[in-house]
Amino acid sequence: MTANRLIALLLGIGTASMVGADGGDAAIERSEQVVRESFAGATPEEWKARLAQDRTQAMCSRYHNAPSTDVAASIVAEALGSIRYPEDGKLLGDWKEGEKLASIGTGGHIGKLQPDPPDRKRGGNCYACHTLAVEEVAAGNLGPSLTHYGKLRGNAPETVKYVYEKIYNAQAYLPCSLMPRFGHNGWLTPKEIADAVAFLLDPESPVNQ
Amino acid sequence: MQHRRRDFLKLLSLMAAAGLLPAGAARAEEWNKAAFGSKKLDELMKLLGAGAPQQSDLVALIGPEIAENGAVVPLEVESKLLDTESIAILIEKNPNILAGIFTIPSGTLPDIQTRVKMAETCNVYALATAGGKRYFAVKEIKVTLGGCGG
Amino acid sequence: MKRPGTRAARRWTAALAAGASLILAVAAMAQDDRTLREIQKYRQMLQEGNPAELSEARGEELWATPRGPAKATLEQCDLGLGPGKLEGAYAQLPRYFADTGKVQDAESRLVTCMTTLQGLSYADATRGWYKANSDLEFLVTYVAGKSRGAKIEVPATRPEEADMLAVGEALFFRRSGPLDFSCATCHSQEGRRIRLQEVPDFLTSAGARSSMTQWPAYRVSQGAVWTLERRLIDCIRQMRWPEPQYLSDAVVALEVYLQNRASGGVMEAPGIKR
Amino acid sequence: MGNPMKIRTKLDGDVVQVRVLMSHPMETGQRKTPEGELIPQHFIQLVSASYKDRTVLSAQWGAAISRNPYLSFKFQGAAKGEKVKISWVDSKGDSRTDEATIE
Repeated sequence: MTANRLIALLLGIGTASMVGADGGDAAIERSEQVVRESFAGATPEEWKARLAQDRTQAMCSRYHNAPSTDVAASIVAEALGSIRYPEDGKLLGDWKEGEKLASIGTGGHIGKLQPDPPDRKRGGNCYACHTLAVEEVAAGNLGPSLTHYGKLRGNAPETVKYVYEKIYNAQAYLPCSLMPRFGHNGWLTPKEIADAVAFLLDPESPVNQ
Repeated sequence: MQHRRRDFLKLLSLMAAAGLLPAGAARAEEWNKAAFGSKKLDELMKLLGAGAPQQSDLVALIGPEIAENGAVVPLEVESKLLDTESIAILIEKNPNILAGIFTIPSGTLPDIQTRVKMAETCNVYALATAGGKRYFAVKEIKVTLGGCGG
Repeated sequence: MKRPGTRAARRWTAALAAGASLILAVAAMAQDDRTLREIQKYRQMLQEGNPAELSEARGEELWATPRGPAKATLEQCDLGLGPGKLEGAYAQLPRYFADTGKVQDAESRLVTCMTTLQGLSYADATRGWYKANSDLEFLVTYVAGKSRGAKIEVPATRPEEADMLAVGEALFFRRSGPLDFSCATCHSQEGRRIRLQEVPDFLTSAGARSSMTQWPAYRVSQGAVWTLERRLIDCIRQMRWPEPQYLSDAVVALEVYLQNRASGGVMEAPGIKR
Repeated sequence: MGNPMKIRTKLDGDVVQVRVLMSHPMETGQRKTPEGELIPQHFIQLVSASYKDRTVLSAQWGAAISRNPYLSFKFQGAAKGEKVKISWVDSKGDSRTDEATIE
């Protein structure tokens, strides 16, 4: 890694076309050109914004989710700095609301073929990737099982904080984690994240039965 | 499930005891509008049944325990009862309970396969008529939520 | 030997806790296995009669029906192995076509034939491509069926194809949008599922083959055959991106990447999927 | 009317298994278009199968039979080279008959 590149990384101004020392630059530049052409019909600003990559996305793409130590450290630092907390400071919300969010997989679809109504509830869709309550058999396994999460770990303040931060921006703990940065990207609100935390940690939650 | 099964049995016996139904309701020539429009199991049985129904191992309802999509749930019904005259498929929690009635003439084996839509997880009944009597098999089929789109 | 009982008790508690979580884990696995077994049974029962065969039959009819201003059939369409040579052609797509100067997949190429041979407009040729019972659904299903038993062979050795392969790989890993998704998010680990739906690992040839040999496929949730373009464009929609244009290079490049990895797999399409 | 069925037969001794795929939307009347309009009910109500002059199966269906219906049944006394004929009538009065030679 050259000094310039390192500086660019640390300053957080690296873009996809600036990084990469192993001949991948050309392919990425070419693929970005293809994206511009193939998605030319995506004219609304919000649609264009969804195609634009932030620095973390560009890095994780460029390095196939296996960043070097330096890049990883810069991603973690940026992620930790991004976390915001609920205004009332309550990180442990209502597990019943969290349970609903865990099941909802719709909301936020755009495009011309099958968009969601703009006001459609956006869920966390946790069950798509994680086993949570034992009785829900239709649970995915892209992420680890979270069954009995609170029962096994308790709900001490530091645990609550960790779980909140992990959901808010998973890359604060695992750079290029496959998990969406729910809070950072504004997909879920801090309050919704607190509800999801409760679904995982509340002793009453079906996750801990 | 046991509980439901008993209710169903009780219901069928009640209907039969009351002599509410003509035999051979499944004539192919005319579509049984009332039966297909029926939204309640008891009402449907009034429209369909004759003879004391009983759960029987001689009726096999073969299907998956879990269907990936409720729009297409494959089912096979095979009756080992002599002279099976008809086979009906009932889906307890569908808006209309009766899915289909198959009339089996002599020379045709009482072994049919089809695919049905299920609105939600529930019991599915295969009801066979043989010698004027009704026998059934029941199976709970779970309809699961789908992939990334929820 | 002070308070030996306590230490022993502690050890026991730990052992019991470990045992309990082991039992829980084993129970969860058993439940998992049973669920997957039943899903497998569900799919096997569907294999018996795949409604895609209906689309295939209609595609066969369309293929040989004179249509468009030129009142021509598609029987002289060149899908890469020469005019009218259908057997095994689908399994070798996408590929570079000199007459258009483009790397094309089956549906892109069919649209070329419909516009050049039959004189149809692009709009007429692609009408309703995203809906059930479109001409392209039927034609693609028919053409894919003509590769049953053929091995997928997309080496992407021509420079134009190699370029698309590199683009396809970059796109496969390209993360963006409000959920940070790329194709690799769901398709780069073995044995994974979204809910109960297996998501093949496209980084292994076995995973790529398991999927690519099945498309186009009848989707029971849609009551229609979906082509590979339709499938990929919907994946992108599910990623919460806007849709790429139909037949665009982004879609074809992803197909080149996937077909290249699936090469050697034996085509079974049209398949049947959730 | 309607599109052709796909009929497959498999003879084992004198028992033939007939597998049929029918092309039909089987609309329940409860589905909506993406624009929010209700799609009218439209489904196959009556099905019959005959072999020579003999009815070998008849069925009444509701809208709960899946789209593009699949049906499999078996009957005795079939011979290779003979034909089996399948017909359906739907809720709009449309109908369709196809036949297949037993193989």
